[in-house]
Formats: sequence, C-alpha cells, structure tokens
Amino acid sequence: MQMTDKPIRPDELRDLLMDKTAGAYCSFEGWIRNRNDGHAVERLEYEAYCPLAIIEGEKVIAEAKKRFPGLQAHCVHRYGMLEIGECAVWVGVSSEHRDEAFVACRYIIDEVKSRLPIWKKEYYADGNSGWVNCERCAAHAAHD
Amino acid sequence: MQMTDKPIRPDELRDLLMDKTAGAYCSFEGWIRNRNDGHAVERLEYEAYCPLAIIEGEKVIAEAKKRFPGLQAHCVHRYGMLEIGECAVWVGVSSEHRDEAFVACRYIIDEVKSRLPIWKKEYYADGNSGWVNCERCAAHAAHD
Amino acid sequence: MSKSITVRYFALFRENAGTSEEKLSLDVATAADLYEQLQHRHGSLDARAHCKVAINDEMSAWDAPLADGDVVLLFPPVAGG
Amino acid sequence: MSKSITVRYFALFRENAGTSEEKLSLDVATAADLYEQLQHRHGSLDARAHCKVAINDEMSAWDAPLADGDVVLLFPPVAGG
Repeated sequence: MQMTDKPIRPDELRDLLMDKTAGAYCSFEGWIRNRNDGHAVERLEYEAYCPLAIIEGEKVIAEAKKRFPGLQAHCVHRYGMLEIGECAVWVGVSSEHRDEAFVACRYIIDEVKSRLPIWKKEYYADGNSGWVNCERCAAHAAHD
Repeated sequence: MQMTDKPIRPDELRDLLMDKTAGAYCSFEGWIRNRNDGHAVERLEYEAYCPLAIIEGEKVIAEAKKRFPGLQAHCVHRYGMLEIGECAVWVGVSSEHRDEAFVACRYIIDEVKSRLPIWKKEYYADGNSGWVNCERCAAHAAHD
Repeated sequence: MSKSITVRYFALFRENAGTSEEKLSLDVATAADLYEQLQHRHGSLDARAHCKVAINDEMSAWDAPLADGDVVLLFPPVAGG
Repeated sequence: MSKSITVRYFALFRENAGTSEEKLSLDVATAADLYEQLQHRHGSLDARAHCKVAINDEMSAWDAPLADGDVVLLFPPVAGG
C-alpha cells in the first residue's frame, strides 16, 4: 500500500506484479470524472491521514492474500488536488486463475474505499465545494 | 475487438478508454504461465480464425455495452507463438461506476474465452505438446 | 444428390484430419449430416455439442442446410485467453 | 479527574471545529465520552456509528479507555477512491 501526491503510473505498477506462475491479472483504477450526483465537478481534493491509511491498506491486502494463497496485490492512492481524468486510486492483482484475480481486486478497492482514512472534497463549476459522503454510510442510511 | 501477432500494449490501450465521464476502469490480462495442470509449460501457441474471432468478439462487447449504457470496452487477443510471461489477451472497460466496470470486464473475458474461434497448444518441458481443453466443456463434463 | 463442399479444419481437427482443407462431394442435407460423415471418415472428432460450425464465414446452427459450393469451417472446442 | 487529551480533526471535522488540533483538559473515560463532549462543544459532528477513532495512531474502538496525554484522531465518514 502506497500513498502518493504524484501521478500514478499503472504501467509501471503492473510490471511489479509479473510472475511466471501468474496466469491472470486484474486491475482497477478510480478516475476523476466531471460529474457527480448531477453536479459539474471541476476538480477533487483528497485529504488523507497517510500513516494509518498505509497500515489499514496493508491489512486489506493481507486479508485478500490470506483468502487466496499465491495472490500478489498492490494498491496506490493519491492525495492532494486532482484534475478531471486523473487516476485517484489503482489496485492491481495477479494470480494463477482469473476468478481470484477479479474477486480479490474488487475486495481490495471496496475495503480501501470504506476503511482507509481518506476523504474527498469536490469543487463544483458553480464555485461551491463539498465533502463527499461515504458509499457505505449512504447505503446504510438507505436501509434505515 | 482486435487480433494481433504483436505484443499487446496495455498502457496504450487503456488510454483509448479515457473519458471525462468515466469514474471507473477495470482491466483483465491473461498471461502465459509456466505451469498448467501440473505440467511445466515452455511456451504456448495460439491458433485463431481471425475473421470470425473479430466478429464474435465485437458481438460480446456489444452485449456488454447494451447491458450497461455508457460503458466503453475493448479487447485484444494475441495469436501465434507466445513465451512465458507474455500477455495473451487484454480486456479494458471504463464506466461511470465500478460495479459495471467489474461485471462487464468479467463478462467479456468469460465470453471471449468460450466463444471466439481461438485454440491454444501447450508445449511442455518434456517435449510433448497438447491442445488445451475448453473450460466450459470441462465444467459441463464435470456436471455430466 | 451429391454436393460439392469445402471443409476447413482448425487446431486439433486439422491435426486429426491431417489437412487444413479438403473438397468433398457428399450427399448431406445439413451441417450435422456433414459432421457425422466426417466422424466416420476421420474417426476422432469431438462430441459435437462442444464444437462449432461456420458456413461461408457465418457462425451457424448444426441443423443449417448446406448448399452446393458451401465452405464449412469446423471448430473444435475453443480455449482462448 | 481531568485528563490532558490532544484531539486532531480531519476533513469535515476540521472545518467544523475550525482547527486541525486542540489540547483539551477533560474528564473523560473513553473515546466515546470524548466524542460526546466534543459534539456539545462543536455541535456538528456526524453520527458516531459512521465515524472512526484512532488513539496514538492506532485504530481503536469507541469504548477504548483514554489516558492522560493520549492523542485522539477523529475521522469523519471516509470516501476514498
């Protein structure tokens, strides 16, 4: 698990997961898009508490590896100000077969999004800004 | 859908799917690994009937796009002789949210593997070689 | 009545047939009929359920009718990726 | 008995508190007690169930006891990725 304020390079990160025993590679990237919930978004600011984000991210990756022995996995998350189209988070997984590559990649991004101390603030075209609510809170609220 | 006898370049292919409205990107790669079913594999030969592989691949991608409007997707498959560690197939999908990116990426690779006229022959360390049985046939046989 | 059919074999089928293509004159109504006759001829085609057939470069059903001059592609079970 | 606690706020909590860190002298037994007192103080903290707390850089439970000199990090609901 890595936190960075520099652009993420998926091509270089992918190569770190290459392994002669791996037949499958699955990656996920979160990109900054120009709309959210109907608002025109101009850019996004990520605030992170890096020391604990790294520890919690390592835990998530360790959980995935424990579930699927032989798996290799890595995750990098940006912080700071990001422009439309930039990559905010990257997850890469390599494994023997594709089943576990997809499941583990999905598990890691889901847990990273909901457990790491990272927050995002959207800056809108109309000059306003706002902190983005967490997905799981919204999902829980919908069930309340 | 593209068939090629040249090395696949995931980094360049990914950039083709960038879109200001896309918040999620999922990719899958099939890599040549050095073992299969307990045999030490030295290299793999892919035979393809390209005209129909492309048509059928386009159908698969169209099915994914129909299911998830706004999705962008692309797939490239190698043919010819491949060495251990090389990328045999690449699938990339971008979409608004990550749910559909994962589901569509998985759908495309599953269908591509089972519907396109592509066959692979493994060359083993002991000098033997053999055509690889299809996954779905094996799965059906197991249920018979 | 006998029809002139060009048959193309791929992968394992090509190796078993010992050729990638042959022109045959056969009395067959459908692709399934053709497959059955070729099984007798080559002895080693897979169970048809896992195989696919294309007629004149279009994926077809096994009960598709064959016409004189058709090119039939016989695909063994696929395993891409 | 009153304890000296350093509280650090993040994201929305920082904006609501108007500061990223404050040292407080409070009579609190657990992180939950602290959170409740700060809700009265700042009036606008989220429902605790969606928030997380770390004590001295370790993720903690809300019923974890606080000791004199502890540094408590208050995390509003997260939304990474």
